[in-house]
Amino acid sequence: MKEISIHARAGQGAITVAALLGTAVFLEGRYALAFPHFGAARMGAPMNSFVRINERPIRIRSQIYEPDYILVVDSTLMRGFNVFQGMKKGGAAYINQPELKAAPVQEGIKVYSIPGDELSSKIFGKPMGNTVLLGAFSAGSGEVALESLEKAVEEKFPEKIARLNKEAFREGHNYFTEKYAL
Amino acid sequence: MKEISIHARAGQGAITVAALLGTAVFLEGRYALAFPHFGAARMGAPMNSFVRINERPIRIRSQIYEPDYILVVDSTLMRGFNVFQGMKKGGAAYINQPELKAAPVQEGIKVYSIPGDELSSKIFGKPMGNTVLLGAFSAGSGEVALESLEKAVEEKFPEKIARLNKEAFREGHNYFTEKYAL
Amino acid sequence: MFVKIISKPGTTREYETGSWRMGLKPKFLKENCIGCDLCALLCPEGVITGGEKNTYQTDYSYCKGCGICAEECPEKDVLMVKEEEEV
Amino acid sequence: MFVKIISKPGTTREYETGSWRMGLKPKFLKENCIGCDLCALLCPEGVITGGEKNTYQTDYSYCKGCGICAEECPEKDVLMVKEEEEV
Amino acid sequence: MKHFLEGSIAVAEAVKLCRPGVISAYPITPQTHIVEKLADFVANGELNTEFLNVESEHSAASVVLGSLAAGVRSYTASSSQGLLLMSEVLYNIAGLRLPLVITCANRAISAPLSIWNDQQDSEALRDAGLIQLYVESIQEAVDYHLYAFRLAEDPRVLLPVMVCMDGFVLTHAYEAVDIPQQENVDAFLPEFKLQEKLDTKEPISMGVVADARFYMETRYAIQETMREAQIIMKEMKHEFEKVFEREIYVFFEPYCLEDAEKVIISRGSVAGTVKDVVDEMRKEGKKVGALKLISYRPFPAEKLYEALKGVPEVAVLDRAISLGGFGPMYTEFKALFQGKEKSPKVSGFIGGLGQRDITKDNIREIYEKLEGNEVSCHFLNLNQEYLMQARRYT
Amino acid sequence: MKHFLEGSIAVAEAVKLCRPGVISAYPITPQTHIVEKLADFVANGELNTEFLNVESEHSAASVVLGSLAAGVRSYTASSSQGLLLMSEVLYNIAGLRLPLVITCANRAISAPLSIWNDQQDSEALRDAGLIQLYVESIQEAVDYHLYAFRLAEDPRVLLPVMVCMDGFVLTHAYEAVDIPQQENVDAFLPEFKLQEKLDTKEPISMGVVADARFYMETRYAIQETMREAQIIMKEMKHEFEKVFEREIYVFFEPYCLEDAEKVIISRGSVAGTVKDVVDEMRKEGKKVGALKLISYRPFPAEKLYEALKGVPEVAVLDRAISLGGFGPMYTEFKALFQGKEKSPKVSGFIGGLGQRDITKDNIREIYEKLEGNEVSCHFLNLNQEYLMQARRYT
Amino acid sequence: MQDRLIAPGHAMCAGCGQSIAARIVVDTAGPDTIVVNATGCLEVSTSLFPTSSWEVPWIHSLFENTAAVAAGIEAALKSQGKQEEVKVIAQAGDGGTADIGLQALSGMWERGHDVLYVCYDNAAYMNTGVQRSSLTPYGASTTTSPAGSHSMGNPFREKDMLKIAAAHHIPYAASASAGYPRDLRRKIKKALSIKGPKYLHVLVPCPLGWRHETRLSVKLGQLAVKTGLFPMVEYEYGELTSSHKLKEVLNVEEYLKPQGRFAHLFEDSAESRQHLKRIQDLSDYNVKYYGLLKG
Amino acid sequence: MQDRLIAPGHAMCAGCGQSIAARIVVDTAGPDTIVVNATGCLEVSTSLFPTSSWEVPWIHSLFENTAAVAAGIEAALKSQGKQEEVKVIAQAGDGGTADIGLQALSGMWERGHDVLYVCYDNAAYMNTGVQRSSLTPYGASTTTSPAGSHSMGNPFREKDMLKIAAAHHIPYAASASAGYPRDLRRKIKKALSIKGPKYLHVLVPCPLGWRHETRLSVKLGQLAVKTGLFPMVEYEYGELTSSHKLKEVLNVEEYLKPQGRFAHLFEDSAESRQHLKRIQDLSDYNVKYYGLLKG
Ligand SMILES: Cc1ncc(C[n+]2csc(CCOP(=O)(O)OP(=O)(O)O)c2C)c(N)n1
Ligand SMILES: Cc1ncc(C[n+]2csc(CCOP(=O)(O)OP(=O)(O)O)c2C)c(N)n1
Ligand code: SF4
Ligand code: SF4
Ligand code: SF4
Ligand code: SF4
Ligand code: SF4
Ligand code: SF4
Ligand SMILES: [Mg+2]
Ligand SMILES: [Mg+2]
Repeated sequence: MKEISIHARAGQGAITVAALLGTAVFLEGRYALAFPHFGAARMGAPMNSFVRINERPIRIRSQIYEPDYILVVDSTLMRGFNVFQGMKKGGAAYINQPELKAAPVQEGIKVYSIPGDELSSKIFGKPMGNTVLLGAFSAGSGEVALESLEKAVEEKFPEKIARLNKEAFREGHNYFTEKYAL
Repeated sequence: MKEISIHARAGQGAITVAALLGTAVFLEGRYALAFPHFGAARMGAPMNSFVRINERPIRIRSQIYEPDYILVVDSTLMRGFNVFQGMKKGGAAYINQPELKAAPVQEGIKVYSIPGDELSSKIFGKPMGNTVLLGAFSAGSGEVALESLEKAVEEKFPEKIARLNKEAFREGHNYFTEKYAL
Repeated sequence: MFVKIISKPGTTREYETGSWRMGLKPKFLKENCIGCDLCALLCPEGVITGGEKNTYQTDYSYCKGCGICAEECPEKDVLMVKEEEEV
Repeated sequence: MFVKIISKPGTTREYETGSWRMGLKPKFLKENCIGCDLCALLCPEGVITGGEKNTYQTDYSYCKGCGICAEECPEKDVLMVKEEEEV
Repeated sequence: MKHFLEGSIAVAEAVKLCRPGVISAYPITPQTHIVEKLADFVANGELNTEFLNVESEHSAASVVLGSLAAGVRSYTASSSQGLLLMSEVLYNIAGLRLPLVITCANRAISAPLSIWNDQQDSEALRDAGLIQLYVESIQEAVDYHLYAFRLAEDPRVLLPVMVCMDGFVLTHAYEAVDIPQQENVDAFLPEFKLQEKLDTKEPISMGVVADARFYMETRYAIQETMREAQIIMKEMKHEFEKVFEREIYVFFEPYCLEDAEKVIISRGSVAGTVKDVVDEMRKEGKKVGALKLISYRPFPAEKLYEALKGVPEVAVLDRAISLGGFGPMYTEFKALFQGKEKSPKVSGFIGGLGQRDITKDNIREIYEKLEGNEVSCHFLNLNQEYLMQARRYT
Repeated sequence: MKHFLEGSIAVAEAVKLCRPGVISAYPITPQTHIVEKLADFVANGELNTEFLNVESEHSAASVVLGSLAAGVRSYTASSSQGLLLMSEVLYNIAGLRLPLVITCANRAISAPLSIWNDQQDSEALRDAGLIQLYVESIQEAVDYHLYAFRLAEDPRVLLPVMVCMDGFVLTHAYEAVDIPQQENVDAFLPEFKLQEKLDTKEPISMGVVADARFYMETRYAIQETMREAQIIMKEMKHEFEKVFEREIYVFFEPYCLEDAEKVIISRGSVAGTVKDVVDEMRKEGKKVGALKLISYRPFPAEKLYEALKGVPEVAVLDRAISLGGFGPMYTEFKALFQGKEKSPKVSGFIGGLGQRDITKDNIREIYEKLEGNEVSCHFLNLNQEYLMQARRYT
Repeated sequence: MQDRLIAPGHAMCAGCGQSIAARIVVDTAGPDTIVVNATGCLEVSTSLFPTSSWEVPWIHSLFENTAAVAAGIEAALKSQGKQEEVKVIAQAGDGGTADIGLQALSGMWERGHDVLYVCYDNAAYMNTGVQRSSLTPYGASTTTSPAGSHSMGNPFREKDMLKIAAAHHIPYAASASAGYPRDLRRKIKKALSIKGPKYLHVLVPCPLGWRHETRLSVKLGQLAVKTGLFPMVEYEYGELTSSHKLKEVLNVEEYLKPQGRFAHLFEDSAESRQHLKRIQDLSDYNVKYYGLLKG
Repeated sequence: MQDRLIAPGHAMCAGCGQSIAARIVVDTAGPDTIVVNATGCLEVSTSLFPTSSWEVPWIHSLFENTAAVAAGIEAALKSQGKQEEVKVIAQAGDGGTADIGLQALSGMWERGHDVLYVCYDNAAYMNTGVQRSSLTPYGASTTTSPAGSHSMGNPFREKDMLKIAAAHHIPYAASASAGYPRDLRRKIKKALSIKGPKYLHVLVPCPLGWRHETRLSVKLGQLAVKTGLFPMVEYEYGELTSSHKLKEVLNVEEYLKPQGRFAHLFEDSAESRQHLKRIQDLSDYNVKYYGLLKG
């Protein structure tokens, strides 16, 4: 089982990201559980969401304390808050932040900066980095196929929005492949 | 233990009668429990109340099914309703009704007609037979002394009302003594 | 299991509340009645019936003796009388 | 046993909500300010302070960047600028 | 001094003696006489209190919540529907640790509508964090009200206390009762003082939000307090007895338990009938006994075990039922014995719902039934004829 | 067909498939998403129902009371404070024998305010005459809603059914769930029909007054129905499985019970964590097992005894507490074994109040604790530091 | 003669004004009516199992939820396509209406349900023994606002239910009295001819609670109107459209004197006189506000 | 500058109109004030244990009982002889006021408690995610009255809370807006100078629920007034005593357009136009009824 924690601000779609990722995994015939951190957050306040991925049905519903991956949708969250807390050794962090901007170094954890806002701005006309981030995650982790993410977004969203997001996935995927791939 | 059931119409003071009798017994240093039949009766509807008298503290709080005595404050209640139901053999009934008006005959039960309304009208200017009835009960049963009833009414009521009721007790007491006493 | 706890319509008729009267009952004189129907409209028990003038009457099985019919009859054609009185 | 479940006054100050700003922050130009106090009255966070004209400022530790001060300043003396910009 | 009083009047006298600063209630049978008498005291200058007639029980409870939070001794009373309607507020009061004293004039719950007595209503609040004391007689009603104020307000407790008295059976009955002197009550009950309250001199915030990091401890604290309260209750019993020169039980009353082979556990006014039957049957040479539970919350499990551990046959007589489960007291007594060294046969009886009378014969029936197989939920005094004709589906 | 859906959305889909004629609810976290989705269906013509936004939970429950009495299938949902506020109405609905289906998105009760999950709210209604089914997963949430309508409306039952699903943990989580076809649901769930209803063609009076002569039998009838319902539930399970080609448990789910020496009893979403731990510990060679209770009312005491009677050590994990007593489920399980031939050691644990997380480690802790002395009310995962600093009196 | 839809044998007190009004209401509505009744005198006295006085489908649920239950029934009728055939009447006492049931009623109004709501205002919680409600008039002695050495009875003026109803902009809101049965009948008919929420506030003298002779219930229902203390008016969509005019306004004492609940106001004291004066002021206000005087 | 009695660090959304109004209310009232807060955005966002934003004594009990808790506090102050020193303010959202808390509020008014009750009207249940309340305006899309193929959003007009308050004949009832902070401050001062129950209804734009840009919260608070949709008026003892006059009345679209909750009304369809027209009618009614136009 793999556990993913997604950090964002309320209103930035942390739960949408989790649901999309879960749906993609589900469409691959595997098992996923996506859930928000249960808080009463207002727009702008930090919040997070979680995804579990497994080859077998997932029964455990407690919170995630030791994620394998983290996705940080809003890098400003990292001021004063340790998003890496509890991460498994060997895990990976995908952070939406400008290219090469002081990617924080973490022992035993791979940290990838993905310029999601920049890349998405080109697509949506405004910074909405989370699907870019998912694309990168797909490329970097291999936990979910790009095609599955695309199918997921097709299922969940109206056509136009789906198209743009698919583009965003690809941007993220490509970026990661070009930038970090072995 | 002696058990008394008082029949009246809501508004005719069945519970006052029970409370007065109980108070009188209490003032004699004995034990009493007085309680209404628990119903949602409106003015004019039949209802009743109960008194238990004992030399020891009374703990039983169930209803009274087999009274030793009954006091019928309103004889019209007897149309279509058997006030004598369950009465103990050897018990006595005190009925507020015009003198000698067809006192119903009951096997093993002494039935006394007390013209409470007539006697009380003279005192109160209107028929309020229940204290007269209590006076007669005191005379007939010996369960409570006339003086105790008088003290009870003094304790419970303002002076003037107390005075009238004391008169009513006496009227009832005298009536019974003259009419029925051995 | 289910015990019925619904009541059938109009079944309070089994309680004959006429016994509630405390000494007085209405007497419909049927002399000056104009058939205005007011007594029937006002009777709290809804037991005054009639149609033509001088036909109004009550059902003593239910009449509680409130005296409203007598009080309100515009022709004073209803009187409250002692319970014992023949009507 | 009793666990405290009351809060002490004014203790939310420990949450520095300045981090909530999403890209923009107000800049008090202090050029045409007339000291009308409107921005201070309206700031939802209550963190704009000032007295004389051209003295108004906000506390960026809490300012959420809503833009109301800029929108409402009658003298257009407050601007919303990029977070990165020096103020 | 002793008087021959109606239960409700006696309770009103007791409450008056405790000098509440705010009283608020909403009328509901059979609670009405208590509150009416208090209104009367106020109208005649015998009691100096803010008396608020409000528009619902929800508000009655909320008013006293507010007045307690502002630091004033407060009182309310209700029954049945009213208690359910204010239940959200009562949980809240307990959670806020406010020392309300509330009288429950026990009454059945609708539908069908019943204004008559059983104990389903206070049962519905057994989780809420209220201390619940059940009384048998009018004297106990008076005594436990005095006791309740002191207990609720003890700084080690600070929980609402509900005094439960059977509707009609106690509220509307008259008997001799000793109403204590004001100076004794004043000696027993200290002035009202809350350490944490709404005070402009020392502002605090009450009724805050507790997320997953903090909520659970607040429940633990109440649960702990319920445990600790048992020590305090004992302490307070002695003080009560000293001041009022009258003995009281505070957890339960044992009756002929020593050598009893069959024991009926009951609660509230029916206990008197049980004791009468015990006396009768003892005369007949039968080794029967009884236990009257007074403190239902805290549930004094260990003390009860100690009292009952030698008894081979126990019957629990509930005047409420957890529909689809069992009698609530029955369940708790069963649980109490489970896994214990000495575990009697425990049978459950349901009686007196909607004020179906419980007679001496019924009590005898229970003692007799104890000889047969264990029963879990035997209804006393059912009208079989009505059941037969009314049974529609099977 | 399977979809990856949020729990609330899945429940809304299930309710929609049952074609209620009237829906009325009042918003409260975490129930909101269910009702919002239903509103959305109506706004988009996907569901033809009278959808009423009312001014309180008391009225939401009252609206569906009225619509049911008039003979129309009805639905509502609530949580926590809302459930308490409508509790008077829910007792009333049960007493009127109206087949409401209600979802409880389980949430803690204030004060302090907590919007987070535990099961104190539905516990507060365990006496009320509602059937209560607790679900573990989103799939179960869907299935038991379908099942609930059928069960409630069976003319042999006619009681409200409450489906309890953990707030947030289930209502706000996404997972794969099979949403059945409309024709299957139509095959499973007969048209709504009440024999006794408000109908000008055949006037009757509902909600009448029952005095001491009649009230008690109405409670007995509900209690009997709860017993009989267990037969019907089994029957209906088979029908469900036939129509939907999916197995369901209706009373409880046994997990590795056969040879288990230590068993944890739980309810709702935490059961999954327990099962995971069972698997892990089994791998380590430990003979552990689990039982997930689904039907809390009716409480299937005999069936549970049969399932558990060989087990030497049982832990009951409550996510609610009867303050001053014990965990409510714990009490009922203790009671269930008391006096039985085989009576395990039963320990009580309180966990997850106000959504304090229950982790796999906590579950292990429970299994381990079973080796020691019996505990009756052990709180899991308390923050000792907070307790120390916050403890003010002792 | 119309069918009588409330059977005799009910247990309302002799001379009860509420019995009079309720009978007129249901009889006028006719048999195609579902009645929802709040807890209270009328409900308790007409529905003791196994009997009922009601000849129409009738339901009682609780004290405070009458309007909401009625709304649910109306919704069900809509769902069944029967909303044109069947009328829904919700009825409650003053307590069930202006106090504990006000919120549900306000919600029902706001959502525009096609329900006629009737409030039988006997000015106190009678069923439970004459406790003060928010419709108890100023100065009346009740069991929870008793007159006494430190009290002149109820210290508050009544809630202005009709204005509150009108403030909801509902199609029809009117006041009526058991003293004017034909006016009452007219208003019921009018109300039932209108779609949407209707509110009828009926003053119903209560011999038990007001402590007057039973025969006077109708008279007092008139005197309340004639002294200006109870204006009979109609509002449509929030606007006042009619008021029952008076040739002359009687002194409030004519209304108060026959009632035991006001007896303390007639003790010879400055305080009593002051209270009487305040009651007269209320009448004066009404007369002026509603223009009650003819011509 | 006055003391600030709500500390920053609270969790209200950026640009929240309710934050603005609440701060003005408490700051104007000053430190000798006890505040009772209903459940809702303001409460949840300012009191997460172990913190609080409140510098004055503050209590939250439940969603629906705010007015009753305040009444209890007022009674306690009386009992302590502190009623002259300490003010009591009860505050709640539109849901806590006009829906679930209405009954307690009505009771508090009726009993004449010396409490200022403030309703922060953001026109929906915001704290729980933008569900319809009885103060949601006609046509607004919310999560429980969503616009859709079969729905044009909320089908009901708002409850007229101010009129309902006025119908209780309380000493002071007024409407105000976060768009007019100085007017709001004046009304608070005025209210607090009066003994007895006071009601202040404050319109507080909510960027989250209304779906407008955060910077526009104050603007929209003004536009609601300027389009005649939200009249700012004052009632004393039930009588209208003032209204905020307009030089011109803006077309309602100026108010509606910036708000996402009304977006569906601007789709090009006959139905949309008809709904817009109805909203304009509401404005016309207000302008006429309250005489909003200057001169
Ligand atoms: C929640 C709740 N609280 C209190 C009661 C008790 N109760 C029943 S009827 C009633 C008074 C009814 O007064 P009103 O509505 O004026 O009707 P009336 O009896 O005067 O006709 C009361 C207080 C109840 N049934 N339910
Ligand atoms: C009895 C009860 N029902 C429902 C809720 C859930 N709830 C809490 S706040 C809220 C909405 C508040 O809306 P409003 O009063 O308008 O205040 P806002 O959040 O919009 O400022 C709701 C529905 C509750 N806490 N209690
Ligand atoms: S006295 Fe009253 S009850 Fe009898 S007929 Fe006349 S009006 Fe009817
Ligand atoms: S009120 Fe008099 S006149 Fe009119 S119908 Fe009756 S008896 Fe005849
Ligand atoms: S942007 Fe908003 S929060 Fe920041 S200072 Fe301006 S008004 Fe205050
Ligand atoms: S609003 Fe503008 S002009 Fe007024 S004080 Fe603020 S910055 Fe100065
Ligand atoms: S108490 Fe009053 S309202 Fe009730 S039945 Fe008697 S007279 Fe009628
Ligand atoms: S949801 Fe609206 S009212 Fe609530 S804090 Fe956010 S902006 Fe303010
Ligand atoms: Mg009334
Ligand atoms: Mg709101």
